[in-house]
Amino acid sequence: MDYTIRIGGEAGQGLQTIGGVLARVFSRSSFHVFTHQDYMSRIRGGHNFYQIRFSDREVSCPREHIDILVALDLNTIDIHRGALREGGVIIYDAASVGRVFDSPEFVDIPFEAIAADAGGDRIMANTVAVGAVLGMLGMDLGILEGIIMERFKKKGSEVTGRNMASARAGHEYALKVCDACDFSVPRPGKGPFMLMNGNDAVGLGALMSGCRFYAAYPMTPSTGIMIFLASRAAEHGIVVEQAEDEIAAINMALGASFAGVRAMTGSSGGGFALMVEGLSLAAMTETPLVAAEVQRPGPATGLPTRTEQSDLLFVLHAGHGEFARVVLAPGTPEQAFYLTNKAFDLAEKYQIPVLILSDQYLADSEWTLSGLDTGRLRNHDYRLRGGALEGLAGYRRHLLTGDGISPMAVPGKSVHVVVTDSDEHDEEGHMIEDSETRMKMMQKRLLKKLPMIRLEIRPPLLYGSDRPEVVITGWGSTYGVMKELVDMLSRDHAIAMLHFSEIYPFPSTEGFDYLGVLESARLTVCVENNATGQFARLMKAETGYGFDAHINRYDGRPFTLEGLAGELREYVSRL
Amino acid sequence: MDYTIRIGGEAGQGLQTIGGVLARVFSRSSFHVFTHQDYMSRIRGGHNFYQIRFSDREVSCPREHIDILVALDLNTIDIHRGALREGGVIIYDAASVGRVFDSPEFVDIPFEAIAADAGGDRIMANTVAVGAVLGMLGMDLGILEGIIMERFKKKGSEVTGRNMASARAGHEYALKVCDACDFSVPRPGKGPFMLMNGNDAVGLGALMSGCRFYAAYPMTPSTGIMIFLASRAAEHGIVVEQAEDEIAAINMALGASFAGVRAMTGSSGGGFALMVEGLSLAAMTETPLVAAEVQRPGPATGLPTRTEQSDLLFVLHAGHGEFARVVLAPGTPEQAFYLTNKAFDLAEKYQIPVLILSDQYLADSEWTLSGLDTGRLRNHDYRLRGGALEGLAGYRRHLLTGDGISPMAVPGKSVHVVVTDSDEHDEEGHMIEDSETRMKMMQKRLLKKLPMIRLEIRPPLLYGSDRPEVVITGWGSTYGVMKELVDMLSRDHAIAMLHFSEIYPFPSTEGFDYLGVLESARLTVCVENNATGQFARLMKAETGYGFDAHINRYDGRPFTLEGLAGELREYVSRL
Amino acid sequence: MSTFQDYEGITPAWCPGCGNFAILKALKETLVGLGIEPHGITIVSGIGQAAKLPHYMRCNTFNGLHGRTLPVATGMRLANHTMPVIAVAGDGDCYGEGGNHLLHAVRRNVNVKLFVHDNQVYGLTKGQASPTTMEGVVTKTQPFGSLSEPLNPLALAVALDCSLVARGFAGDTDLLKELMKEAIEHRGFALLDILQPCVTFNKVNTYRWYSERVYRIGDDHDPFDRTEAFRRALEWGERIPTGIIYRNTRPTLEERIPVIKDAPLIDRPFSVDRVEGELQGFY
Amino acid sequence: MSTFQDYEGITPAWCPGCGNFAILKALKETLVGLGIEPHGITIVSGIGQAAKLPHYMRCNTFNGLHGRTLPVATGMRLANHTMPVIAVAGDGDCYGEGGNHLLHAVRRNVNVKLFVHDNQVYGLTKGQASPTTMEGVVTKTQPFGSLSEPLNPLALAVALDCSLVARGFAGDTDLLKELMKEAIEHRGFALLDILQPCVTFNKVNTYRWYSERVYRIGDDHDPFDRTEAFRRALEWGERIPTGIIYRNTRPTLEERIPVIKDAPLIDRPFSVDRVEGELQGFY
Ligand SMILES: Cc1ncc(C[n+]2csc(CCOP(=O)(O)OP(=O)(O)O)c2C)c(N)n1
Ligand SMILES: Cc1ncc(C[n+]2csc(CCOP(=O)(O)OP(=O)(O)O)c2C)c(N)n1
Ligand code: SF4
Ligand code: SF4
Ligand SMILES: [Mg+2]
Ligand SMILES: [Mg+2]
Repeated sequence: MDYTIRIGGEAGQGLQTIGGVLARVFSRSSFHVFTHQDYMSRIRGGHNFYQIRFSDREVSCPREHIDILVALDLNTIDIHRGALREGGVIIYDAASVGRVFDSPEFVDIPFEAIAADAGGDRIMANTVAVGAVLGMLGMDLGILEGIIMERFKKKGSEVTGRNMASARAGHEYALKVCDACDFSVPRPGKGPFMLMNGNDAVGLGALMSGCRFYAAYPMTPSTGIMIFLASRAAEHGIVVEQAEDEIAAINMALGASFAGVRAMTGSSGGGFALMVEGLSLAAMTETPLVAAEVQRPGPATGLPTRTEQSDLLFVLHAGHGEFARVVLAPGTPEQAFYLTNKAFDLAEKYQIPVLILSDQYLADSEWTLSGLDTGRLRNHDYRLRGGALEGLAGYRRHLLTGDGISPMAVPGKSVHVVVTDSDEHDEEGHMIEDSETRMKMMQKRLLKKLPMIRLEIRPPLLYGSDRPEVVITGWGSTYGVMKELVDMLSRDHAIAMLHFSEIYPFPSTEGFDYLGVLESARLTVCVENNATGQFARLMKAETGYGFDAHINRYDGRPFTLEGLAGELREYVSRL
Repeated sequence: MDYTIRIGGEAGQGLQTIGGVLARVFSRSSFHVFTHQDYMSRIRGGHNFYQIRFSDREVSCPREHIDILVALDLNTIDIHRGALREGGVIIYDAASVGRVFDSPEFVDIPFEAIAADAGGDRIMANTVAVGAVLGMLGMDLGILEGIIMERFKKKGSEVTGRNMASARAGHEYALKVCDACDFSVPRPGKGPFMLMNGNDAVGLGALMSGCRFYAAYPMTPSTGIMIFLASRAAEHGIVVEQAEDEIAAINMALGASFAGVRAMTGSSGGGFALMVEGLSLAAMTETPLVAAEVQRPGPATGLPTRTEQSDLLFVLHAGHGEFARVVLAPGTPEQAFYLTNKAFDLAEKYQIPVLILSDQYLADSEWTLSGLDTGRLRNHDYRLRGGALEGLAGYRRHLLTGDGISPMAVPGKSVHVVVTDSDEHDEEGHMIEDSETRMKMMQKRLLKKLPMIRLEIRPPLLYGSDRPEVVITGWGSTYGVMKELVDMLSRDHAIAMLHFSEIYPFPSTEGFDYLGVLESARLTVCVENNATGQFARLMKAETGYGFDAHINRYDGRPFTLEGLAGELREYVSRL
Repeated sequence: MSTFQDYEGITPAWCPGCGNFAILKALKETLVGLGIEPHGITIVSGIGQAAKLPHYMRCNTFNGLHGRTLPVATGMRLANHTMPVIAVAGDGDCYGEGGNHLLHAVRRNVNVKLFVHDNQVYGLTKGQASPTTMEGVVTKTQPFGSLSEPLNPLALAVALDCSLVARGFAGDTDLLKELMKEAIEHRGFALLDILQPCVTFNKVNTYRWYSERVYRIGDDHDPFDRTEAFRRALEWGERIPTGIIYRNTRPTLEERIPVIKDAPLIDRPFSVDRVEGELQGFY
Repeated sequence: MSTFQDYEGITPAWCPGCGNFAILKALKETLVGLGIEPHGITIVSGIGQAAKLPHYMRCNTFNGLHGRTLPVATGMRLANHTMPVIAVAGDGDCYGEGGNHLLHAVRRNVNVKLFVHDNQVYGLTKGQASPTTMEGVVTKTQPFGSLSEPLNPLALAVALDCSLVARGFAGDTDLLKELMKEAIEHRGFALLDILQPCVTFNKVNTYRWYSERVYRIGDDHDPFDRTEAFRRALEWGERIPTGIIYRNTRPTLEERIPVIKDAPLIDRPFSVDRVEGELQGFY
């Protein structure tokens, strides 16, 4: 069983509410869920949709065919009708969309009228819709009722009651009118699951890594991270500061980090572009910093609410001068959670900037997870404070040590002074100009640290055949669609996915000879959500390896399973 | 004959004046001259030097050994004494440095006392020094007198007269005390030469390409370009605007360019970092832009007055999203002049940002040139104005054409409106979100233009043996030192230099199979003034070719001929 | 002569009821009233709901980056000071991200007209506090309420000796049109801050809230008196003045640059011959 | 207790006679006078001659980027509001490159003390006009003279309701020390603009020029009166007021954030156990 529900309508009609609640009902019902969103850069009107795929097996990407279309306006019907699979159903409120459709796939459910009958207003029409979808699927209302109770607790029993009534009325109505519906929803085994999107996963990862300070300037699609942390600020003691611009944001984070706490910033490409000088500052002053870059299609403002993987090489080379950095590109919310923790750990351990490269697709997609293991988190405090500091006879912030890592003291926690400088400096942190000190500091910051950091980087993940003839390679948010593609094609082909989520320093082949895997395959394809194949270029620069073929998408939309399968088959068929 | 004069002292003592005047005397005397500067990031005190090499043959880099050291303070003697070649001379004013040296290489010339005798003040002591150096070299004073006349014309005949007298007194004194000097300065043939540094060459190139607007924020070592253009503003009708920050600078340049003039900005790494978002804007709006990035050692503030080639990959990937750009990296002032013109031509022809990558070493080094050929300049006006516009029935700024280049109208010069947008847009310039238009625009801006631009890029220069066993490869400002190295070693080895000055789009091998040259050599070495070998990495990504060896210098100083020769010999000796 | 229809653009994507509609209409009417034709004016904007405005009309447009409106406008004026340039910005755009440019555009007194749609909120990014958000307003990124004192753009502009300083209100389009006209006809930089209800995200400063407070500045106010102007600019809360707060007669940047005295840069012909003499200086 | 020697740093690379020496000395003496120890204070600076100051003394130092002093200082204070933070900047640094941060640091009223060495010129980059350069001053990049109206930092700060606004002069170190002390002891953001002769590049605003004009503000001035403060801030030219121009008692940013009420962030222990409960919300 593998169903897709698409809810379409205008911005402001409450698609996210309907979709969000439905997705939660499914995840609590122990189904695997994958949701994603397609929205315009506007607040009201236009056309948006929210899509939910749920199944009793793992799902990790959207499909093109829809089983149930919930159409909140006429436009939705026009645009998405063609994607309905045979036997699928379109539910709509004829009265409110202003037209009646006769074809058998249409089911008219008067959301607004039902809501009104149940004593509710227009907003509750959305609750009616949720109830109706569950009714059509033959699912009962228990879990939804629980969710309604939680959500409306604060608003009092009357509102809760009216929502309950609306849900029930929608449910009943659907059961009544849709006896032709042929959905069969089994009761799956394990669960319930967590349901989480990429932005929340980064936020949660930061929270669970002891992040104490987050400064940012709002920018779609990265704002969710800030909102997550702000919503937890009071309870867990985090300061979330909305900066006047992105330059301020990164510099505030550096100030906080220097002062002694774990600090982070985040933005999308255009905002990150403004942080580039600050990134170089982090490196020069050896101030730990975590920065999330949630990509959207560029150049410039581009398509602000859509997706692309087009900032990889930018982020990799951002900042003047040469310095060590780490770039992590999670493929799933689960990876986003653990890699955010890794980002904080590496940033502090090596006193470097670490970048988390996400994108709108990952940021706004929800996945089900069977759980998160906090035991896997690394939360070591690498700073010198209290006791550790007292013993020191002298202290130099940029002491030259064997491994290039200097002791990092918290200012004010001892009689020592902590000095750093954006100019080239000596061990004490004071500006210098001589050749010898310069070289020592470059060796320390860059040439010594980088090989050590490289040892921390995990190799790419090989999924599928372990002696594959066909290898599809990708990074970041294409993980899910590539994985399902492997599942789909593995009956007919020895196929595997090679997925990179820890990108720089580029993983060595020592632990796992992934180059060997590529070289012994008959067809290797690099799949990227960009126009120029940036990862492929990086691979070439790092290893000299060139892929046989490239599949690129750069229209601002994510790959779909069917679309990607179609493109890959063209190459495979030529083998 | 090949002499090196080094003038050392504190900031503020007038090294640049002494050095500048001497260099000009030599270039007017038809010698080949190469000067460079080594200065600290301070206004007074510390230690700086100015070095002049002059010869009857071409010179293009500094040497380590000095023939004449002009020591304006004690410190200079301490630091540079060791670099004096046997038979060399140190001239100093024992009274003002406060110590007398007995060794035979020391020649005490009481600059200040002589100046005072000649009716001059402390500043004229520098004129005495210039006269003295010329005296020691056995050169006459005619040319110097001409220069003094020009320089002090505005200050009146009295000042001119006292300077003349000072120069003569210094000259006489030196002739008198230094009869042991064994300098022999022949009278060379061709000349006089032009004498020009890299910053002025870029400025002159801009001026001669019809640049009408330059906006920048001061930043060493790029400020010279702004100063050059500002000094010509009134005469040639250029507006030079000092912006409040670099973000404003690039956006002002874009505003001016959109309005219809050739516009430019410039900075060094840290300032350029702030322009990164604007660069992406230039690309998205297809607004022609030329930007100079005059590198200095990073990260962050780094070594503000020193040199490095460490921003190549940064500049190449700067900006979010994917777009076409050109990166040019001149190796000499002459190249800087012609490439600046090429930058303006390409920027306007393809409506893209073009970057000129220079560095402190090139910016502040003066070279002699036998002349500049304005006939080689390309100055086509690609904009639609007046007549061309009137005929148009309709006008769309981002019209989809066969080659991706849309007609670029000057706003206000017809009844048509000119519209552009940093969002993805349609042909008219209005924001869109649909997949199809997005793809067409990406194809237009990036995928169609880039291959065309690549055809404009000239292959690297091969200098030396045309079937070399040893190839040293480099880019930008290492040109001169590599060239002399080839000259130096070519008696014993089949050696050549491969120099890249047009770096991106990466030159194709069609016209000149430079990869073939590299592959058939026994030793290939990539020489870079940075720590990580950025060009070598680019070469790998573009061609898959990896060099046999790398010579890198990253202490903020340029390569010297002797230093580089030493390092290369180590590799060559192992052949 | 132009007509309202000449200024017809693509369909606005603003929320129904948004204060931006009234501002858009007022602007079109003002331009028609002044007899300006679409190709005879350029609008520069950044990113935000306000910044979408030029798409919803028809004229030369450079819709650039968030916060970078004024430098682009400045570059335009220096290249071609015969083209009137209006900069349209949001409060976040102009007082937040672009704050530095505002300071220096005012100092330069470049002849640009800045119309700020001041809805006291970040509209396009869904409701975060902007520099003009009132203290205490809770949002998803200001969980403890906005903690900063709101920026007073008028007081700021007076302190910078801005050449024309005014406030309009989207609910009083007659005055708004007058102010737009004044600004466009004024010689020098003009800041027109326009109170603009955001019906979706700003639940505090609603049409009603503004309507109950705004009043038109009377004839008793002398806009040339800087200290008085400052005092007036500080008024906010129970009563909010609209109209012209401050003005002076400083020369514009464009007037001061000798290079463009005779003709704008765009009309200055170029040929290498004219500059060839510069080579001589290097010998 | 600290001594002057405790604050001994590396040898200044400033020009002989530079006004910065007096400011440095005044600052050291003020800190000693206040009994603050080097490890008990942090100086943040940017890039410029002024910004080199912390190297010439001894204390916690973050010498960051040109123009970015205040955001770094803000981050520090939010992480550890038990550590006093002084931001030292040049006029270019703070009113040019960093202008936007000034606006918003003042609005936040973060408890940072901003000391601006205002030499009315870009010193370190060799003499270009700065935002406070007087009109008409010719430099290599202002061939027609500086064409912008100089920024009046005090009027600007008053307009932003800055919690303490003062002007000092490097030639009057007694007053300067008093003002530094006032600023450090003040609860809230303080802007202290210090007139600092640049003997190398500023040939207009010399020691003498300043000395002939500055006067100490008398007791008759009520620094709590904002309009009066504005009027006083506008005074420039024949007479230049020094002393405290304006002050108010706004609460600081740090006081308003409930999260750091009990202890600074740096003292807040972390363990995963405390946050583990958050996982539940995702089921
Ligand atoms: C550099 C950069 N940072 C952030 C954004 C995201 N962004 C777009 S509009 C906006 C703020 C909108 O507020 P305002 O300027 O007040 O305009 P409004 O939508 O309220 O009219 C932001 C933060 C961006 N586009 N670019
Ligand atoms: C981003 C950036 N832009 C430009 C510079 C170059 N720069 C260094 S100091 C300075 C200005 C110095 O003037 P000011 O801030 O007034 O300090 P002063 O030297 O006069 O004390 C400039 C432009 C820089 N370091 N970084
Ligand atoms: S969000 Fe607010 S400002 Fe934006 S269009 Fe809607 S009502 Fe207008
Ligand atoms: S240049 Fe001016 S500000 Fe800088 S040290 Fe010299 S005198 Fe002081
Ligand atoms: Mg707004
Ligand atoms: Mg200054």
